[in-house]
Amino acid sequence: MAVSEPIAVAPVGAAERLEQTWRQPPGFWGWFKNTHHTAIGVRFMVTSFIFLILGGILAALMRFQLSRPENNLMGPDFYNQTFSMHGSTMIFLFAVPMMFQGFGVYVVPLMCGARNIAFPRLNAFSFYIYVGGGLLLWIGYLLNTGVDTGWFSYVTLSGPQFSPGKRVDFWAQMITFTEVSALGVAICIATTILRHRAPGMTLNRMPILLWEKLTISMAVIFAMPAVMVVSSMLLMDRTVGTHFFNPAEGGDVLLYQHLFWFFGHPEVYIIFLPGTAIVSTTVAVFARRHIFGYVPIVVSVVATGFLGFSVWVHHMFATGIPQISESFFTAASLMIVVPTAVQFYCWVTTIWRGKLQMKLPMLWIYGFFFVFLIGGLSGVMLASVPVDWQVHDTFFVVAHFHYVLIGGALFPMFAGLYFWIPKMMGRMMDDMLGKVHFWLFFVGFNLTFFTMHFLGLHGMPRRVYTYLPEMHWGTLNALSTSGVALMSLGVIVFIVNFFQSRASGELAGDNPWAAGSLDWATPSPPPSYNFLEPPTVNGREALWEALPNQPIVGGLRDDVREVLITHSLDAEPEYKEEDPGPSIWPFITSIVVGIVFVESIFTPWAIAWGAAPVGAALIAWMWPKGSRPLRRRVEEKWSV
Amino acid sequence: MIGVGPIAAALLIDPGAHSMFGGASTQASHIEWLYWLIFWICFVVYVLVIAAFTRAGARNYRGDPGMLPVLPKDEAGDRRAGWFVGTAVVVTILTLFFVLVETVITGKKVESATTSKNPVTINVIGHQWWWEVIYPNPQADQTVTTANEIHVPVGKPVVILTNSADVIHSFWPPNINGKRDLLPGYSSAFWFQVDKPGIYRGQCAEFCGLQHAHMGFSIIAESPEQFAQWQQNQVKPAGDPTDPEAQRGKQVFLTHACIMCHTVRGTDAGSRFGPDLTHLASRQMIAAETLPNTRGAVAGWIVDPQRIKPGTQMSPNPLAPDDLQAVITYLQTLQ
Amino acid sequence: MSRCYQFAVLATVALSLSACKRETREFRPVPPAQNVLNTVQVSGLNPGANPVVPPPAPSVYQESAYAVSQGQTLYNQYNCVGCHANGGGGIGPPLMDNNWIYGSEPANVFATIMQGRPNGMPSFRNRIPEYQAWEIVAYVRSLSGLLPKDVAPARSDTMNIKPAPESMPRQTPTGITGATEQSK
Amino acid sequence: MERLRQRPVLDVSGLPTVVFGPANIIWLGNLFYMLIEGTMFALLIASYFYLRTRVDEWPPGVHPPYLWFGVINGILLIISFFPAWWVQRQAPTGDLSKVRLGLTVMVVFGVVCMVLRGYEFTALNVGWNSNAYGSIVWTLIGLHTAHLITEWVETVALLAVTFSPKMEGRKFADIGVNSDYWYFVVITAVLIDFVIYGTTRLL
Repeated sequence: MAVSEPIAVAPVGAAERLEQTWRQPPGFWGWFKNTHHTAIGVRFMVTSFIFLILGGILAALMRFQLSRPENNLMGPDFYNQTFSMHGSTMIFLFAVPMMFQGFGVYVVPLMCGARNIAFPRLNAFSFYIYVGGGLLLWIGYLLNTGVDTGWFSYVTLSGPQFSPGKRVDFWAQMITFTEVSALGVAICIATTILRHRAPGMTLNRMPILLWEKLTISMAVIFAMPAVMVVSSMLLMDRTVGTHFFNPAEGGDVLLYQHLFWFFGHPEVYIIFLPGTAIVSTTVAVFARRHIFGYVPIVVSVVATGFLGFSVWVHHMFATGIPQISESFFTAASLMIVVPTAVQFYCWVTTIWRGKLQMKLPMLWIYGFFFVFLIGGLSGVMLASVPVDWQVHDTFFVVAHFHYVLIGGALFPMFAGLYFWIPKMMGRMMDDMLGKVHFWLFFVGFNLTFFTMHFLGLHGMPRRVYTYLPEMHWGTLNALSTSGVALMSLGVIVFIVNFFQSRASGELAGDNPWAAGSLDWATPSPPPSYNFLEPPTVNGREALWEALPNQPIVGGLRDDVREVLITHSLDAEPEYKEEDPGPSIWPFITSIVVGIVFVESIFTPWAIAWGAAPVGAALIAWMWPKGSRPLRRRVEEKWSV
Repeated sequence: MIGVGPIAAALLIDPGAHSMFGGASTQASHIEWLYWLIFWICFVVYVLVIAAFTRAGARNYRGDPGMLPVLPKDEAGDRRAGWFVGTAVVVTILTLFFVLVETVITGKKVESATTSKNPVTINVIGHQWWWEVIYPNPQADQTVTTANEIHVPVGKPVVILTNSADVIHSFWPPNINGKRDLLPGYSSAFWFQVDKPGIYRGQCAEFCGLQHAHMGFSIIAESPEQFAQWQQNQVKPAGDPTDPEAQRGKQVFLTHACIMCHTVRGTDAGSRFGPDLTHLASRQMIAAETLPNTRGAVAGWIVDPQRIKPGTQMSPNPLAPDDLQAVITYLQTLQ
Repeated sequence: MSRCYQFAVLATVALSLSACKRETREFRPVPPAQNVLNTVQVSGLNPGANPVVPPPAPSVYQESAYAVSQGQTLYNQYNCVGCHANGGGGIGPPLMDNNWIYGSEPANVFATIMQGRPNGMPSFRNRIPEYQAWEIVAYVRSLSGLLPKDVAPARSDTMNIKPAPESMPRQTPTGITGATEQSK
Repeated sequence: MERLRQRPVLDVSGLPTVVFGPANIIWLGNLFYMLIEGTMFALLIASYFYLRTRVDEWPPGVHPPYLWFGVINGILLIISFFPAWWVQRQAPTGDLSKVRLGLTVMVVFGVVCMVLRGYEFTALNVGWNSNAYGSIVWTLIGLHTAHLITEWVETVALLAVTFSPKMEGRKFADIGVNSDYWYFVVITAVLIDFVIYGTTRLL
């Protein structure tokens, strides 16, 4: 499109009018009506961080129970509920909501230079339904109805005969809640990335973080249905007497494992890729150099997304599947190392050729390098079938995936928080406390989890609530437990740091890190309309490569919530969409849906009679309300 | 590779008889060798990569408080870096391929036993939370049924036919071989050959409910002669006790809850709910290798098993003291 | 922020009404009264002899899903199936209909198991600990829909030969309570 | 940020506000939604054949479902493809009466298909709780029925909107996209009919 000669921009009062137009509704009910992505993103982060702390408390409980042989701090029933809750909470209520939904919803629209996320109401709905799932699981736990069959809930143990009561049903419905949430956000983020990019941000100028979020969204869209299917099958087996997993009636116990891991392994990359996204972003910023190997990295990311779907059987090597398929899945599991290796090499070259500035986020990124690599390499051991036969389902595996998930998600998460919190709250985090936090956490983490490798090699199985003194596991377990204190202390320091900095940290300004992506081209915290002048883009690092007189987007109305939709490939402006604005209906719908889901645990018929109110709520949601349709009828401009 | 074992062992706490190191069978030794091979590859890789990152960070490190200007693009440097990354990736792929080949070879070695002729066949059935062990035989009266303690002859191939009575368990004797899941509705064959005589502990490795932690078993490898002897003894039904207290104990056994769950061949007790007690006294431990087979432990187990293994299917039996002693005396006679 | 969580807690408080007892799992029941168990009994078949005074039924067994499912396991393992089949009846009377010869109250069923009944129901006193008897009672009553749906067991991992107790319509018990009346 | 600087402007004021088909982000959102649902159907069909490998006889011990309700229903759904397609053609012209007509026809088709579907359930010759085969068959057809009902309700709602004074351009775009989803329901129906009625007889 044509770009005008330089003219005076930002007419007087534009900011005020935009503020008025995009105002986030105030007051108690306003909180539930708000659909702006910055607000929802922060909510996702805060909520999932709370679940991180809850899950951590459960972990501490388990470590204390295991700190010495034949310990009777808790019995098997409570211990089983505790470790199952720990796994389910960390995976379903913390890792994905924080790494994918939280950072994605907050950062992606800003990085695209958009004024809001696509389908903001669906986005808000996804948040409420996620909170609903979390509360369902945790209220159940507090009422002695916590899932006690592990976060994977293999049949037949989780089936109707061996898990009486409603514990597993609560878990299965929590899955549905959280996956609906992840799927909704995936649609929003993918659409935002494809259609809301600033003019000029063609596909090959997209920041790597956007590529990763796009890949993850697609992975979510293809992986999450599997777990919804399998948890629904389990629920039907338990409530209406279907026979999917009943060996005596043609059901099959391996079907469950296949479906579950068809979701379960991509899930690992859904958690890990956001981490690498943060790494690629911050490495470039703190090495003061464009990331080296943009194309290889993007290709690796997409390849990881695909390969993630081809390795699920390596969770089932011990089930006695044919050797030929074992070899195939070993090959696939080893192959998936390559894309990650490519990224590591690109990062190290970027740092090598840059001028590293060891700010707080970079400290955590280095923690990521040291820690995640151990997990990755022990993963190579696990991919080798015979070794897996030995260490599968032992504490070696526990050590492995904590190095992968804490290393690949939690360390980058803290890096990302130290990196973006200045943008979110406008003040810098305290450097000293940040370092204390890092070292406490780093040492504590390795103390806790490195010892577990040895425990596994010496035969300690997972998910045991105690062990016999004769097994010689006591010392290492005591050592492992001692690390928990340091980690917890570190997290407490972080929380203190957060509130202290929020009160009196130094002001951040627009771009404290002199970073290159568009999220730093607006005040911190961003106004409700994100950008006073929607930007255009001239390179991969928009701000570093901006022309001296980089054009801005003009002609979007400031009295209507107009957003610019561009072409998915070349980001040419295509049409002007109108942001639907605040609405209470996502919240009401999520409440209705939640009630129906919960009721269906007790009477399957709830699905039948519950469909009516849900349908009603959805129709009310989409029904044209207020005067805006009438105005639009007059003003709308058709393209045919 | 040889010197490696001791070095690493020094890092570790005494394994006891329950570890994937110090393998007692061909299979375990193959797997251990593969493990150390991959371990040292990974070790080298880790050192190299971490060294590279540390050097890269230290190289141009600047403690400036503010952010420095962005470095300009540099084509020549990009080309050199490209060569570096390319080479590194090729090396990575070759290493992974090597690992893959070694994996497949070792896998074949481990499973090679499956071809051997007339092995010792043992059915192992997982129960919540104990192992039923059957040495099948065409003649029913020659079939041996026991629990939790698996006697095998040294130097002969053994095949375990796994099965499960309730939920998924996993059969894992670390010193002898990897693990194999016991899946309801599936039966799979699990081969190994023990070379060193000894008692090797194993444990359930797939979460199977309340007492998953206390679901152990032992593999007792002995010379073929001892094994044959043991087998002959096991096929015999229980003899009638001679001394009066044992006889009274038998009465108590047959008139109380015991008879509802346990079998003692040669008596009216024939329920298969719990372990077969016909030769209980010949076992070294009870309660799925949780307690030693002593008077005191047995007494505690009979009276209040739910304190020792909460949730176990064994019910508390508040017998009168003399009844209890009589029953134990009787059980001791079941050689 | 915090207000949202308060609100959501209210929205899901309905759950808290429907848990607790259903999930209780009692592993160490109070040991049965010594005197009952220590009278050695020579024959299992002595219907009606030294009748048990049925103690008041501990409600926990009727309300705990775990107890009912344990009862199901024991019902199969103790070979009640032998006579009563899977509730359909055979040598013994069917248990999934609404006809209770000796009464449908937990205490009645408990007495039937513990002291036996004429025409072949043996006495299981001393053979079955009281708490297990109560668990079997709970399961037997669930067969004819006398337990809450969320406690009764759903289908089990066996051949599918009877409707799951969970899906049994509730029967209104008939038949006269008391050991004097005989079955037809 | 210095606000009063002179800067060139990319003026987008002239862009349209109502676009149809792939240009509209609704189309993209709907595409993703269909991908999700499609994955679900694919996984269930995969499970169907996986379970089939676990037994010797299929269907195990029962007759395959009665053929004709399913076939007629499938044919009807295929025919209903055309009104949906016609509506999609008319929507960009903004011809309200034609769109109403088309939607009404779709709604009628929906009603008939749902009634027939009801008969299909009565003729499956197996209960969902009799064995694994019954479970997967009921789940497949039940999930599709859920989609049929959802799509029908959505069509009814859109038809109702066309009569409201607040009918506007973007709703025409929605009506166009709604037809895409109708195609999806038709295609999955044909697939599932083939699995349930076809494979049990043909292979």
